Amino acid sequence: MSDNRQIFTLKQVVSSIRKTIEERYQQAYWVKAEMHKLNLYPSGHAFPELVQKENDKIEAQINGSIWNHNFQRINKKFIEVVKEPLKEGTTLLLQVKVTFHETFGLSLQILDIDPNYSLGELQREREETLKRLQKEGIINLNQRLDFPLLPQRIAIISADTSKGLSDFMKVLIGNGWNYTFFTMLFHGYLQGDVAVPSIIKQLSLIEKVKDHFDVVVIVRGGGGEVGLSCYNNYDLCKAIATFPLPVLTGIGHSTNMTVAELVAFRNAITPTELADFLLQTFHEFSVPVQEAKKAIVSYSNRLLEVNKQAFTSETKHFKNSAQLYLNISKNKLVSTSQEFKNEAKTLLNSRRELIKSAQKETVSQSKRLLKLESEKIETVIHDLPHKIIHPIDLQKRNLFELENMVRLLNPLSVLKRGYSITTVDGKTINGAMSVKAGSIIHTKTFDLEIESEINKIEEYGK
Amino acid sequence: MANEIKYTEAFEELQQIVSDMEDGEITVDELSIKVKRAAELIKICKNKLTATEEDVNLILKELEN
Amino acid sequence: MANEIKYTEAFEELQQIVSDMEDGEITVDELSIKVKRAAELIKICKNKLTATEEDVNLILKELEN
Amino acid sequence: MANEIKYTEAFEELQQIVSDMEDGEITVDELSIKVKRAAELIKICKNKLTATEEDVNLILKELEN
Amino acid sequence: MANEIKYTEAFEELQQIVSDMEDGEITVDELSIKVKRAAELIKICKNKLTATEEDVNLILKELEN
Amino acid sequence: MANEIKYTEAFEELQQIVSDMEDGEITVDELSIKVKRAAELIKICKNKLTATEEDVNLILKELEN
Amino acid sequence: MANEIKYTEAFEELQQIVSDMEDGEITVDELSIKVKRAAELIKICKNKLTATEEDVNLILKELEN
Repeated sequence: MSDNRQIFTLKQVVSSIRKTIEERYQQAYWVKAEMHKLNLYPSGHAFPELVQKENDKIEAQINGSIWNHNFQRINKKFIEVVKEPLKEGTTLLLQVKVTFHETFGLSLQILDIDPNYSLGELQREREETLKRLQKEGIINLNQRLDFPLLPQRIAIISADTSKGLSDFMKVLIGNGWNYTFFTMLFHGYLQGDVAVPSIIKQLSLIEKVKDHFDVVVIVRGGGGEVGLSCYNNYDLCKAIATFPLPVLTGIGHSTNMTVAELVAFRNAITPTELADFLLQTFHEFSVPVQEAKKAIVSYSNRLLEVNKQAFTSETKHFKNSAQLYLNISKNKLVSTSQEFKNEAKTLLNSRRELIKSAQKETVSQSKRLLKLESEKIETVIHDLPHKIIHPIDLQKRNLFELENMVRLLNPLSVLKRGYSITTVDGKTINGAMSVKAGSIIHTKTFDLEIESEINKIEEYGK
Repeated sequence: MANEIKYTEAFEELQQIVSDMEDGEITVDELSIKVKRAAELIKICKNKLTATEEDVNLILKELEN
Repeated sequence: MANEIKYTEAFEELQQIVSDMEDGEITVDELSIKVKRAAELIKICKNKLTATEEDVNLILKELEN
Repeated sequence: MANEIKYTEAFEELQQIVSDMEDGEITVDELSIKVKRAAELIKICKNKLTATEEDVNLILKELEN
Repeated sequence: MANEIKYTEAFEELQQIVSDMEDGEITVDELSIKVKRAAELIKICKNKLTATEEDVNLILKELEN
Repeated sequence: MANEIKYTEAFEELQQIVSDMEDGEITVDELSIKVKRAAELIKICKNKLTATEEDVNLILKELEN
Repeated sequence: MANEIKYTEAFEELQQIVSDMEDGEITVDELSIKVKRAAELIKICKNKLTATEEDVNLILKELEN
């Protein structure tokens, strides 16, 4: 060991380190790190453990420090924006300055935390939960349950001191219609990280006795709007979505709806509103029942009235029809009788007419016949003289003709005109042979007979 | 006796005589005789006709009434 | 005896006579007789007609009543 | 006996007579007899008609009451 | 016995008689009988109608009460 | 037994009878029987209507309380 | 438990009855029975609104197990 060794005091070394680091890291940096532990001290200072994990293995670790005045400021701003307190185990975006303290050693002094980064992280968790529930196909399961006609038996998950519970109960019990509910409180924490296991546990209890209940309500109120990010937790949301009874939520906030509220059968903004909804379902049952009574009264009366009227008019109709039928039958009989009488008379009259005309015809035909014959006779009488005169005249004419002929042929009348007849031996001369000269001839005239002798005979044309 | 002969026979005989005379086959002597007979027959016929006509007229006149 | 002949026969005989006369089938000798017969037949027919008419009229008059 | 004949037969016979007369199928000789028969038939028919009419009227009068 | 016949049958028979009369299918000889039958049928129908009317009126009067 | 028939059936049968009467599908012979039956049906319907009305009113009155 | 089904069914049955009546699908014959049944159903529903039978102790005991 030589004495020329330079011996530094610890303080000198540490101071030197501090000086070096201070020189080297003068600026502040934005660092993304998981706040493993917050380690808030009563003094108001906090010394969070910051880590970086890779597959659950710590790859880097360093302590942080937030001084009292910084912490107050940072925390207030964070809650304002994120609506959640700073939470261990979450990754934060930190503005840090590397500091080295002689006694406390190396640490990152946290000057600020970006709340918007955390808000984004929360949003991411919400999206993831939604996406997962959707992917698993359970996101609508609770909403697809049949809602009971009357949600009368209610399992309530709430904190027994909560104002939300009392608001809820006040509305239910104080209803003015005597609607009766059966409620049973299943005590649980309803905000912050503890809420997730607490609510899941109560749900599992209720499931054991689910036959005694119609619905589950989760009510919360009066606790402000901070610490509701637990309602985006996948496990809790899954428990609600897959619960066998309809789950109704009334956790009282006005900002972005949580996944739990989205998957619940129904969400009301406040417990009072939820209670009103339940009363409304009772109304929806009660009113139709009331109206059914009225309807039945009026329809019964109407049915009876309609049937009475139909019956009365049918009865009247029947009476009229019977009378009408009888009248028609009577009229038909009367008219047929009348027709019969007329026909009988017509028949007799027509026969009488036939006889009359036959009689007339007999008379006229007889007369015609007689007249005809008589005319024939008259014709004969008229014609007879002419017919008779005819042969007589004919004979007269014939006779006259013959008489004329006789007159013409009488030879005496020829001789009277100077002619004579010469004969020889008592015969008329006929040719040269019958006479010769010397013969004696006799000549007859009208009044003389002369005897002479022939001297000469000469023939004509020789 | 002359009345015994019928009109028809008398008329036929008359016709015969006329026809004979027309044929010229009768001698003058016969002729005279024939002419005499014809005149006789003509008278007979005429008488018969007149009688018949009177008869008929009588009957017809009766018919008129 | 004349009444024994029927109207129809009488009328037919009458018509025959008329028709014979028209045809010149009656000689002058028969003429008188035929005309006499015709007159007779006409009388018969007329009488028959008159009698029948009276008969018929009587019957018809009875019918009227 | 006349009553034995039916109206229809009587009427048909009557019509036959009338029709025969119209067709000139009845001679003067038959006329009297035919007309007499027709009159008889007319009487029969008329009587039948009258009797029937009385019958009918009686029945109809009874019906009125 | 007459009551054994139904109204409908009686009325139809009556109508048949009337229609036969109209068509001239009834002779004078049958007329009396047919008229007598028709009168009988009319009486039957009238009686039936009257009886039915009394029946019906009785029932209807009872209904009023 | 009459009570065994339902109102609806009784009413329909009544309507059928009335309609048959109107259409002339009922003979005079059947009329009495049909009218009697109709009267019976009318009585049945009346009784049924009255009984139902009383029943219904009673039940509804009870419901009010 | 039996009541749970009953009131739901009662409510539906009641509405069915009302709807049937509205549609005029109920006859006079059914009316009494239907109204009686409706009254019964109304009672069941009304009771359900104002009464519940659950017992906290019973549930607590079940939770123990």
